[in-house]
Amino acid sequence: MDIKNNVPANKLIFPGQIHETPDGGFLITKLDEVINWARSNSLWPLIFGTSCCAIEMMSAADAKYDWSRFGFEVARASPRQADLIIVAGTIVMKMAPVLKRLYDQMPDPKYVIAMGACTISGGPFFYNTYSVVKGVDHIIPVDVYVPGCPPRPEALLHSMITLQEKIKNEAFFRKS
Amino acid sequence: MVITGVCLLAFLVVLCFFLGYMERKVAAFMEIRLGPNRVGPKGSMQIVADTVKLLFKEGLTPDGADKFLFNLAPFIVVITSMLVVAPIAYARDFQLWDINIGVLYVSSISSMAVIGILMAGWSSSNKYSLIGAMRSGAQIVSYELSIGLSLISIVILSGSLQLSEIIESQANGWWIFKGHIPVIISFVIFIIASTAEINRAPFDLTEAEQELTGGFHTEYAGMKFAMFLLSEYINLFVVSAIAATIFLGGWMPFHIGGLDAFNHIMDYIPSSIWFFGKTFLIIFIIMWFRWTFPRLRIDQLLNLEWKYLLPISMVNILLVTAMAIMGWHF
Amino acid sequence: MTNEELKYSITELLPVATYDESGEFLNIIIPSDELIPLMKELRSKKEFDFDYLFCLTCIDWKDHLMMVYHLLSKVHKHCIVVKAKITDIQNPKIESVNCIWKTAELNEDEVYDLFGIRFLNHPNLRRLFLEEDWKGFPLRKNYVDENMIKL
Amino acid sequence: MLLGQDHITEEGEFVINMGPQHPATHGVLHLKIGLDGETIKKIEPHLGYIHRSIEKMCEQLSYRQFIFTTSRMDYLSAHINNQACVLAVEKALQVEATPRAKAIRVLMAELTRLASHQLWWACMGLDLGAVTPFFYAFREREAINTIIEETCGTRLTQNYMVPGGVMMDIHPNFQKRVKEVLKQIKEKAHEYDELLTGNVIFQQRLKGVGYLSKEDAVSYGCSGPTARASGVSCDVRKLFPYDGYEQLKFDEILNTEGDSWARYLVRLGEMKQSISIIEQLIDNIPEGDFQAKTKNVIKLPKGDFYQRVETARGELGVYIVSDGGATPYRCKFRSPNFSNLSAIPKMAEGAKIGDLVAIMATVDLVIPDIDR
Repeated sequence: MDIKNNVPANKLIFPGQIHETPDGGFLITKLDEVINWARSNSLWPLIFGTSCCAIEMMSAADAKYDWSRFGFEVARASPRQADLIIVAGTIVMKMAPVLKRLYDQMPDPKYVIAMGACTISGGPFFYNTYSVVKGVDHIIPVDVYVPGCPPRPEALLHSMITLQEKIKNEAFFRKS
Repeated sequence: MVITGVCLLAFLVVLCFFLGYMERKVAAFMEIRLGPNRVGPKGSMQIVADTVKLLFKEGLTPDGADKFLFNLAPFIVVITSMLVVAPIAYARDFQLWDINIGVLYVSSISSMAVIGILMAGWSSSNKYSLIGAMRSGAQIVSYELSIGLSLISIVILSGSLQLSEIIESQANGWWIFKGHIPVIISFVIFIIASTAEINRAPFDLTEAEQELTGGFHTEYAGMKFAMFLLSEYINLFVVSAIAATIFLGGWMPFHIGGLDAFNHIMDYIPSSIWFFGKTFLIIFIIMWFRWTFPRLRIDQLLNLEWKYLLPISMVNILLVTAMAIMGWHF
Repeated sequence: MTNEELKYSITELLPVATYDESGEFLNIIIPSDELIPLMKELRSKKEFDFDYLFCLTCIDWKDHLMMVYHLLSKVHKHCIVVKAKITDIQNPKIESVNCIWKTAELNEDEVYDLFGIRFLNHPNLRRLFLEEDWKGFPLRKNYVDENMIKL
Repeated sequence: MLLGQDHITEEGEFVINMGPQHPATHGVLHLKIGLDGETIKKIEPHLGYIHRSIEKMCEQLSYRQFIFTTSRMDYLSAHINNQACVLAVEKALQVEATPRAKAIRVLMAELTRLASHQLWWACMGLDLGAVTPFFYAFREREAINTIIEETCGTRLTQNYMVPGGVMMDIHPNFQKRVKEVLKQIKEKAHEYDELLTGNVIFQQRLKGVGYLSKEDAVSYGCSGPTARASGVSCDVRKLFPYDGYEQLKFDEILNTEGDSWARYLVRLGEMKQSISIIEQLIDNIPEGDFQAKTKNVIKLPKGDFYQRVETARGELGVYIVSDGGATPYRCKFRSPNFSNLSAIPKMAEGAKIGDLVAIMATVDLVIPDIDR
């Protein structure tokens, strides 16, 4: 909205033309806020863990770290009912199509957290391996990366709160 | 009539919000943790957030599914569970529909839920859903018998199928106290069987997460899935309300026959508090089951019904009948 | 039985076997076609009674492949290592020991997957870890994978 | 095509795929199950969904480096896996760890075993539909993890052991904290019994389910609690003692029933034994160095070396073939779960789907250890 006002008409930064984006107005903005509030506070993760990080994910669910405080505890076994897939653990070539399929089976909107070094880049299994996918973002788009091998449960909680922040800035009815 | 109906629906939805919140808090209490406490005061808006999210989630229908049945099933499940709410008496002189065959109505309508579940499982064209639906068919059909028989024991004692008359018959004491051991047995059987009837743990084989990922609702997403959750909580409320009405006197305060002064004091507590107090006590007990017990296996589940609950309730009916004829109850 | 006694008894059974006693276990090195008769004896004879195959693997020595079977007797508490030498590395094959120890079934699947040794009379030989269309056998020394990032 | 042929599907058979993503498989195991109604006719395991080529990697890593890969195999007994590697290297080098290092290793291994069994108990309940035990077991597991973290710096994949000893000395608080945790575990033991062990439904779900005979257990190469529940004496700590286990007093828990209930009891018994081992050692950690002197670049002599240890799930074997260089020529890990998994089709024959979940829970598979 503001870009066009600040940039002189003859000096557009992009080669193409910038279209005027319609402002949502009060009602739609408020509705957007409500939806984003609901979505960010109700992230149901898919029960999906391939290796060590899954144990730390379980730790995040336990009484000490207790992700139920944020409403994350409704872990769904079926991808149809999940909003969030926490890729906890190494993804190998054979698993990649399965993960893609799981992601495709999830209804929109869907979010991905890449948990641990293996999912970010292959991690400890980056060199000299023939079967490891070097980064889960080769397969599915990732919203939040959590480094660590494995990350502590606090780090996972932090990543989920970061994801909440991200969702709160999304636009559902407005076009941003 | 329309206004009443809308009010009732709104009440049910709010009730389900509360039950969902209660379930998560009870679970947290059992599991030595905190439970939702970030969204709204003490986490009370958590369920609202979940519902709004599910409303705006993509409600996809799988490609291989039978689209008509797939979309119809959640409505049938919700409608049947909402129909059962109609004859419940919430307080003194506050009953929407005092049908004269109330008990019969409740038990017949509630057994229709199995159709919706079977429909959901079959039309999903998912093997897990199908197994879940088959299990649910076997389970609900079997446990229907015990529920019916345990309700009949009170029908025999009170001599009426009408819920308001059953409540009135408990003016000098609730049936669970008046009816000696046979009614207590009926009550226990009713609680067990109705837990199975509404597919809650330890009888949640139809949606056994560790075995069938989601059972009959594996393929459901968004609002359609929310309707299954809605019907689950309505069912939970309904069976608890029925148990409270039939065995614990519904809105009837705690009376002891003959002690008029005591009864009079009890009458000062509003009848709706009596009703909801009893109902939520039973709801809490059913939730307590869920978060404590492991799940049964399918053959054990059917054995429990056909080899234990059914014969016991049949013998129990005999006892109750004898008791009613001889006038042994208070 | 001690290693010496084992060696003595096995020499009687199979004169072609050679031995290596440098390690902790007695290693018996045999040609691959002698495997099944020897293994059957080792399993069934009362004085051996090797009932526990606790490790089955293969080593690629570039010019030949070596199947390694670690055996233990739960009764006599003695261990032995049988190594079967497969000289044909282009088309390696060996008899399956699945009929003697059931644990061999999955282990041999694994060896087939990673080394490409075909096991004869195996009930269900398949690629266990990798996809069916995977090219090459990764644990072979001559395996090249252009996607692999070398350290 | 003969190879990779589908051996399980017959005409008209109801086949379901359990996994790769399924809550009961504890990871990414894929079981193809042929069903007759609810009864299982055949099971065919499909593996490799977490095959990370660890054995290939080890061929490029030095003898100090390759230890870390094993922490990621059976991540629940990471210490014990590391112990197997360093023991194999020590055996080849003919170096012996210092007495203090040995005691620390055993303590860490037993703490890991305790934590691992607690996680198993947690998942056991979860698999059978009881959610609450999960939280009770994790309470103690977190306490143990905190202790391990204090000394090793990580909660899960410790990589604490090095050839010749351990990487650093224990934290000054170590002994105090361990005693506190042991006290806590003992005090809370009755909750475990009340929640699951004494529950009628739970017992009914396990008794007589997943029977494995002694002969089959041996033939399938089972080890650990799975085999011991069938009456096979196979505790490596007793049969082939290492790191001073021969001086400690503990029992090998055996049960001859062979069903899931026996496996459950064996594991519960092992937790008690682990506590007793830790109690014997915690006040008797010898003074001295925590690491024996080894060369910076370790080169093993030519030959092959096999070292086995008892992890929480059974016998882990590390088989190193050395050609005299600084890296292993071939490195094979004999994983306990791999063999235990191969017995599952046998155990689950004729059982129900719910039984299969119970069987997998009692065998306690860790999938990355199977796939490596």
